[in-house]
Amino acid sequence: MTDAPAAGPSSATKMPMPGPDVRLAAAGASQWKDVWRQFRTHKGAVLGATFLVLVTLFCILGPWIWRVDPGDLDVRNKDLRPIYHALWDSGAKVAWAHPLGSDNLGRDLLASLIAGGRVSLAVGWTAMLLSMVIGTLVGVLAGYFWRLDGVLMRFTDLVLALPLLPLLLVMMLLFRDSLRAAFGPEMGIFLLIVTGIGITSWMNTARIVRGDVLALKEREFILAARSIGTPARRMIPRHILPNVMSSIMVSATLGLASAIITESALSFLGLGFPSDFPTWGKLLFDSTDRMADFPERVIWPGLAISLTVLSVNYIGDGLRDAFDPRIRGR
Amino acid sequence: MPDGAPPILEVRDLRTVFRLRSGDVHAVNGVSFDLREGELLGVVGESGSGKSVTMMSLLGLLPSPPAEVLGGPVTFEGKDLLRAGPEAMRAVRGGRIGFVFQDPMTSLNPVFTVGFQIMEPLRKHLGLGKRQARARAAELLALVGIPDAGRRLDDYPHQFSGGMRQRVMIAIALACDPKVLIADEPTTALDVTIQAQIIELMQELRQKMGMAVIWITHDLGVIAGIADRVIVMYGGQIVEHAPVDALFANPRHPYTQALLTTVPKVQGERVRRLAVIDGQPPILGQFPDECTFRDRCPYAFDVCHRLNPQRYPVGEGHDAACFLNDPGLAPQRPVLEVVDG
Amino acid sequence: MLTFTIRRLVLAIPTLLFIALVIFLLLDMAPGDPMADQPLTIPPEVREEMRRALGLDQPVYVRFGLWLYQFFVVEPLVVIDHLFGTAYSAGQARVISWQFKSPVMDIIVQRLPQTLWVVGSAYMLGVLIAIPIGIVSAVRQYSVFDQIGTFISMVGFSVPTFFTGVLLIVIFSVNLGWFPSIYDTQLRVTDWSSFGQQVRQMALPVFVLALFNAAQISRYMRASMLDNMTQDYVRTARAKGMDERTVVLRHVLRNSMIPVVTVIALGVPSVFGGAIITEQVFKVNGLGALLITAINANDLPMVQTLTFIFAVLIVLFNLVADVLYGILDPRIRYD
Amino acid sequence: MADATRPLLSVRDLKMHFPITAGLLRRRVGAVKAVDGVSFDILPGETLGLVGESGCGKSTTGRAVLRLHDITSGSIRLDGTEIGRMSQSALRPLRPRMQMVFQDPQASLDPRMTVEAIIREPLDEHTRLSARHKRDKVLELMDAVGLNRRFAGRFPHAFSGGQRQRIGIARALALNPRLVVCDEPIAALDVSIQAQVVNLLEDLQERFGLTYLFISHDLSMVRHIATKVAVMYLGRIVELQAREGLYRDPLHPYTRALLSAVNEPDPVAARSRRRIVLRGDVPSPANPPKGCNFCTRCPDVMPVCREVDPATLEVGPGRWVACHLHDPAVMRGQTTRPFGTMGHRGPGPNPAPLDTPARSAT
Amino acid sequence: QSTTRGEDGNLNILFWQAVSILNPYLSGGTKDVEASALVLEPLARYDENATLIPWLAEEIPSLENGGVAEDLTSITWTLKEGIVWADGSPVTANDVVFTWQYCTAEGMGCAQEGKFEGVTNVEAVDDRTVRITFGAPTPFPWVAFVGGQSPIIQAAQFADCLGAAAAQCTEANTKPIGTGPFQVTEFLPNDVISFEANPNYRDPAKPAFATVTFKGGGDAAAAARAVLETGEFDYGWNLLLAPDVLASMEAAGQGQIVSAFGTNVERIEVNLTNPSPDLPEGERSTVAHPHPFLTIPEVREALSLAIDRQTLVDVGYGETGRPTCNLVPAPEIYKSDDAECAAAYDPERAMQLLEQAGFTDTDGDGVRENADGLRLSMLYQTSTNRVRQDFQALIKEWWEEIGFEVELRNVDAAVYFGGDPASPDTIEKFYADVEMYANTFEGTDPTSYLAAYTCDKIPSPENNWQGQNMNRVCDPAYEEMLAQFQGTADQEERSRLAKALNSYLTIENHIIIGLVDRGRVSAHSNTLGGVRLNTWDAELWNIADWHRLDN
Ligand SMILES: Nc1ncnc2c1ncn2[C@@H]1O[C@H](COP(=O)(O)OP(=O)(O)OP(=O)(O)O)[C@@H](O)[C@H]1O
Ligand SMILES: Nc1ncnc2c1ncn2[C@@H]1O[C@H](COP(=O)(O)OP(=O)(O)OP(=O)(O)O)[C@@H](O)[C@H]1O
Ligand SMILES: [Mg+2]
Ligand SMILES: [Mg+2]
Repeated sequence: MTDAPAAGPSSATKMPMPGPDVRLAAAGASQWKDVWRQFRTHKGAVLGATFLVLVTLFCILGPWIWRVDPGDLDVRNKDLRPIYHALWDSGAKVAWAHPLGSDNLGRDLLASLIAGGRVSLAVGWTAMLLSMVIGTLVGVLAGYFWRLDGVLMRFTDLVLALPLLPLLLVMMLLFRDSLRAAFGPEMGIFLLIVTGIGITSWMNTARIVRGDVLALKEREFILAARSIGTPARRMIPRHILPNVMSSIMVSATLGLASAIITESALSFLGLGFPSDFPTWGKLLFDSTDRMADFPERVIWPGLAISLTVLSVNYIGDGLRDAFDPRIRGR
Repeated sequence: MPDGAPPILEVRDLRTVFRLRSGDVHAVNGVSFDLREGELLGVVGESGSGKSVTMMSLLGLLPSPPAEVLGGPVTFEGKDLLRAGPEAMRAVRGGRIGFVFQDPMTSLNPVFTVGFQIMEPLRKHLGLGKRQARARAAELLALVGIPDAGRRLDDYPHQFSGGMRQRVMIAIALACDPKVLIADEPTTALDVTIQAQIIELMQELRQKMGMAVIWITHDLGVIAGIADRVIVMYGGQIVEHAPVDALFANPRHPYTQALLTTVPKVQGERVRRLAVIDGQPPILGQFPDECTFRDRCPYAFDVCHRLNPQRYPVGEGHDAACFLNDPGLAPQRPVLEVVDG
Repeated sequence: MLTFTIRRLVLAIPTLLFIALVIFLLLDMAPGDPMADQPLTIPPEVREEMRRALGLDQPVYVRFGLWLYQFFVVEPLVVIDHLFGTAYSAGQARVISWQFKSPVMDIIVQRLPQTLWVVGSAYMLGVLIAIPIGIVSAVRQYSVFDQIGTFISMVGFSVPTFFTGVLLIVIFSVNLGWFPSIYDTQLRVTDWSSFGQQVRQMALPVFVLALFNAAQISRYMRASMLDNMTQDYVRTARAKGMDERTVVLRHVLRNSMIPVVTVIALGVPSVFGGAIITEQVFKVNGLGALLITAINANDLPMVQTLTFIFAVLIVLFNLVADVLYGILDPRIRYD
Repeated sequence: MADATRPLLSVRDLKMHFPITAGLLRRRVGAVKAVDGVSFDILPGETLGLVGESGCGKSTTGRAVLRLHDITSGSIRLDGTEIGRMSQSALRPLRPRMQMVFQDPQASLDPRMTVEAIIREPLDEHTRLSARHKRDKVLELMDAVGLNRRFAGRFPHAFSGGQRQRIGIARALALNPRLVVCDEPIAALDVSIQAQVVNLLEDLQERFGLTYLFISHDLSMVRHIATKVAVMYLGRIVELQAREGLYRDPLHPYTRALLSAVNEPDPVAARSRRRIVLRGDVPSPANPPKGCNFCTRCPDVMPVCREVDPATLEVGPGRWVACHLHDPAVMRGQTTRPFGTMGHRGPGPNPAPLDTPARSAT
Repeated sequence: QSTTRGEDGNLNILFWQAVSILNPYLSGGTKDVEASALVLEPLARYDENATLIPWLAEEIPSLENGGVAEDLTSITWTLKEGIVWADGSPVTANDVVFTWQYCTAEGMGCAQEGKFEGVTNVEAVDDRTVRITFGAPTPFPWVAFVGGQSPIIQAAQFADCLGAAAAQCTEANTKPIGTGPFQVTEFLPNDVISFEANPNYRDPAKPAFATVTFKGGGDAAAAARAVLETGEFDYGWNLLLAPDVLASMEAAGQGQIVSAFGTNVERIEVNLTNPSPDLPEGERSTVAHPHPFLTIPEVREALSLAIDRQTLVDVGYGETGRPTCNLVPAPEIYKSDDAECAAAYDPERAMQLLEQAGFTDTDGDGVRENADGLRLSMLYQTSTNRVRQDFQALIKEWWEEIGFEVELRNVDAAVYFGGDPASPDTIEKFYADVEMYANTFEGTDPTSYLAAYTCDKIPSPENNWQGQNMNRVCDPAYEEMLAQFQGTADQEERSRLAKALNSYLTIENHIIIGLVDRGRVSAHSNTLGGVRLNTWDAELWNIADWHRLDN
């Protein structure tokens, strides 16, 4: 066996090989490190990830730093303008107790933004995870077992045609009390909404994953595993799932964004969380009537939603590039 | 043999670098050669040795960024192609120089008919009208041996077999009677019997149309059958250049020699064990200052690790970039045995 | 191709029947009652009586059977009668909306024009904006244009339309007074001035929706273009001496459009679904508004019929997308 | 090791047809006859080379032999056991005896698994070794195929083509198979690397007493590695001979055409050589021509070829050919001399005991 | 004042709840009743001062003029002379009789059947005279054919629409022929209705507008914007918006807000039965299980005392609302004096009351419990509506200050008011401890309104959750008083009893905690004249008098 390791120390020093073919790069480089290295070169993605981490930290740690209860009504201090407003309008009603101002019932906008962000992000993440799980499951089963394909794809059509609102109403009717008993009122409604969004948004993922699996099934390494005698129940977790991961990740980033948006649309339609339970979408919706007089009340939540969605999208772009061997290194 | 014919294409010190986010890749490092009228110049070398990039650099076909073509000049019909404007370059491409690519399966646009794709350069370069172009396209298809050519113009590429698609590619390349045809591994993707058909076709066409051909391949067997002169590339450089007989009879670069021994034969004595070249071809992160073959070379000695050899002339129209051929260094090194091809 | 289409259509029938059943059961289970918007002063016995008049006392399967019969037999007969002046449907009960006490189909037909005008032209405009943006972003990948395009399309995608809509109204209707904030569904386009009026009243809702659609489609377009730009045949086209315009706009574009066209086709049913929020904000009162008010009023026949038509469109446009793929891509031949 | 004269693998009349369906009800309207009646034996320790053009059914044969497809008909006996009709689950315990090396070293390795996990997968499936034992075994295998142990934790994309192919070979060897089907294991490799892999396969065969079914379209490589060679054309084996016989004295016109098309790296020989250039393309296996499959391209075609399908005859010990030219019964009835351009090349003694009357007439 | 019919051109009206039908007998929805007022007219109406005025009738029948029988069992109406339908045919007593038959026909599901409760017969005495007979003495007989809910329809047009066929008469239901100032030219359900002046309207000088465009859809804010800010519409209906929002819109100067008070009260209903989900289904919120702490009067009073009604008004209604404790806030003769109660915001006193009742916060978690460990924890539900959610937030805060624990829930209005026995979220099921909504009674007579709080009107599984006694009040004393009230025709006595009944439920026992007397709010453009906002009848009752100013 004469094939000396190609990346022997001597050649490595003289021929650093940073080419598109990273095959000879640093020893032990795992694929994930590689993806990460690639991801880092995508400026937008890194910015997006940084923003997302910051926003998440802001929402998680916020209540410990800004210790105002978002539900606190301070009617005497209602309709305050944000502090910075005093810069150009010295007559504005401002107070340091409410740096971003307060709403018509005197609730603190900053505290509401933090609390709303927690809910919006939690809804986004959980609904997205749920929809990914369902989408992947359906996609993988439909793609891998051709007998299930027809049935599952028709099922996908069915769900596509289902109207979300009556579905949510039915779910509320059927499960609200038991969920409330089991998880408490807020968690219960949270679970309902998340489930509602989750089970009505997995269809695209399922289609994409199915396509990927169909293509994957033709790949030789699947054949190789079959020639070893690997049964389907191990084939899927071992070979199929890891290889559709990149598609799933990319559609996950979009899923997160659209879950946040769907939640805000639900607020518009009057479904969704109890009124004392702010979310970014609801803050935005509740303030549209007063946006001419109090633009800050729409700008902050609107900005929070947009920037989160934008950063998540950039992360998706970055991930796609990082996972795509063809673009690697470009 | 067009031995003394004047060169129509002269390439001097061509360099191509890919500037990637992860660093540079030096794909072509100072390549010089020329092509004479009517001859067939074979280019061999293993995968990644820079054969395709060299040829595409000539015509500006590389995506830029990341590719950057340096050096030159590349003189064709008195013009420096590297410094010609985009319009002039387009007139050369497809008009004066035809290109045939390796993979006939993907090199044709799947959504346009074959006829349309042949007519495109005809209308662009020769300014033919629709009717004329169509008639000429049918002629071309017939020329490359596709039966029932007139009717098949309206077929899509996927309705053709691999061999036929490659013929279509050739027809496109020949459409405007080019002076030079560059064929980048035109038969590698094809079956042996089909490969034989294409080679025969090319030879026939060359006789008929009298153009010069650059034929890229990694199959020495193909070269042996058709080429007049051969260039051997390694690591983005020309390591050996010789008339075909001289190359096979008397290879002067260790790489060429090794290459000739690794391939088993269908005739003659069956070797008990195949000779191998250990190691991998290099990918160059910088312009090589030392011999690129040194790590795989059984004869490598100290100079090889310090300097990049120039091309030493070793015979009539024959040179090799190896210090073993440097008379000045000769005493210090092991004797280069001439391996029998 | 024809047999493929027919086969898919035939297979679609049981699927759709099943979908109809599921929707029916779902709606039946949904809480709420068509009496919701009646004043609380109406005595309970009267309410009960009103419910009975709607047939709500019948068991589910009877109501579903009746709906099926009315939808698949009576309504087509009505269409035939309407076209040929016959009277096959005379005396047959049609699908009657509970809140309007008039045939569901008539109302849907009434609502269709404004939905098609507004949502449809927003979709088309979105596509028309998206494609060039996608092309340019791909050709100049990572350029300033690409970055800005990405940013704008993402903002368009992420800001809820209930906000953009109101924002535009405040700016363009209230402050500038350029466009009306309320859509006049009775406006008939007869001459240039009424056409101008129509354009003016469509401007805001169409813009809001087009921004949203363009955001998504331009992303697809860009990705598809990028995929194709690295293909071998592009190099061939360049080697033939084609100029960049031809290469991009003829060779790459044609191939990139294949997946994008199917994506566009798959999005068409959403045009008919209307845009619930935008329609409400601008009072366009198209199918989206119809659906949402019907849901709120628990008008089961209306919701059932609308969602079922939507399901039919989804299944149909799935098929259209597949067929288009076959037409656009000569490599695909069904059967 | 079992009796060296009893075939390890014995294939009889193997057929693998892929159905073509059409119409409203997806009725079956035809079949791609990818493999259409193939028979051969491989003795233990032998290498059978299977050559032919793209699409002629080589890979399908290889896969069918390992029962990666559910075969249409025929018999496959592995070491005396009939596996042609076994269910996949019944087959599972037999899998360790037969393994496969694939054409594309890139595609046949799961890009998301480390080398160690790839080589360990067969062990996970079929043995109950402890994790330590498995790891030892993996490292041993890496040694055996010449991979540095340090690379066990790397992913396939970090390797060169040749190294990847070694990983694939190590995986195939993990369960000590008797039979290894190599499906064009070198086709995707560079010339300078091909030799490395072929040498490795030869060494391993010697060391572990492996039996190979070596699929390739490279006649020169097959000549190097195989002891017996079968030539396939459009789903059939048209000729099967020991290596020496085939290369010295090819019987079937197709084999001769193939051999003549090989480019020898020798410009002098190349100039004097006469190629037999076949016209046209291989017909579609969904719609093979009537009579002999090769009749559309055969330089020596006779009227009977377009009518009657030639039988596979043993024209000498271990020399099988399916061609009317070698069928005494047919040739006797033939009035005109069929050997148009072909002529009998070289005086080489024909080892067949019964020479055909046609031949003796030359 | 205009003098010529149709000289003022087009009138644009915006109803954000769109009109779905123009037949009040098939839909009791306010928006539908309002719109039909342009076309269909009753025999008599209330004006904006709650005075009954004759409309199609010559005069209001009374005991004095003999129109009402002495024994209170019949009433006789006489039509005005020469009234014709929009198609030119005369209106006769038969049309009135037919209207009654129409609404009471079998299988009809008439939304206004309540209007004919107790009516045993309607007969045409002659062409212009109808007599309505009651089964029992009826002290307040001016119900049938009075007000926008029970107008007269044309017998000829609806002849084939009796009973179950009613819903199929699309043409009649959307383009009824009426006697009103306008007639329908185009009807797009839930979208737009176009009207034109009725050529046969009895006053030749009216209406001033030639056409009316009646647009629907959107939300209150958008409607307010279209009238007050962009001036696209002349009249916007029911603009339930926060006062500051309305005020800032009005500042744009295009239009003005009009409001008037009626009988609409936003209130909190206290559940006297136990809604606990731990109880088996069928027993939740039934009289079998009294509420653990809301049955204690001190607790209820504490709840009422902890509410700052003036703040609620400021936040939610501004000028268009006023604090109240009453269930019946108007008319003046029936209104209890609630000034003290409405102004009493006294958390200290509330806490005292809770202490008295034995509730103290022993474990320091901010929530009071009594000796048995019973925590003052409540679920507070209402419909989804921005103002209501603001109220919820405020009241929750106040209640939590005095030691309650409050969980909020808002339910989609379609479900909440839907009355679907299958849904757990209806106001009737009342699976919550307190719930908030607004209700009103029609006309000026609160009899049937107050009659709701009897034992037999308690919604329960037995009556399929029908009934309007949401609080599950069941007190013989109350019912006795009610019976007295129903049997008296004497105005003084009626007034006294009505106040007593009202006070029993509210000021005395705090079973119903009144919050805000909600005025009706609409807006019209500065160029529209003649609007007299009427809360006792249809808002558009006098549209025949509307006209364009300063053209
Ligand atoms: N678009 C590109 N971007 C980056 N690097 C490239 C690109 N194209 C080629 N290269 C690099 O340039 C070098 C030479 O490639 P080239 O294609 O010329 O090889 P070749 O001799 O034609 O090989 P083959 O026989 O495989 O065609 C290789 O290292 C390759 O990785
Ligand atoms: N799963 C399948 N379904 C239908 N047809 C198939 C399938 N697999 C292979 N075929 C067809 O069977 C024929 C033989 O294919 P096979 O892959 O065995 O050829 P091969 O000789 O291995 O060719 P290559 O050298 O290109 O690998 C081809 O025409 C192919 O299209
Ligand atoms: Mg190349
Ligand atoms: Mg194969």
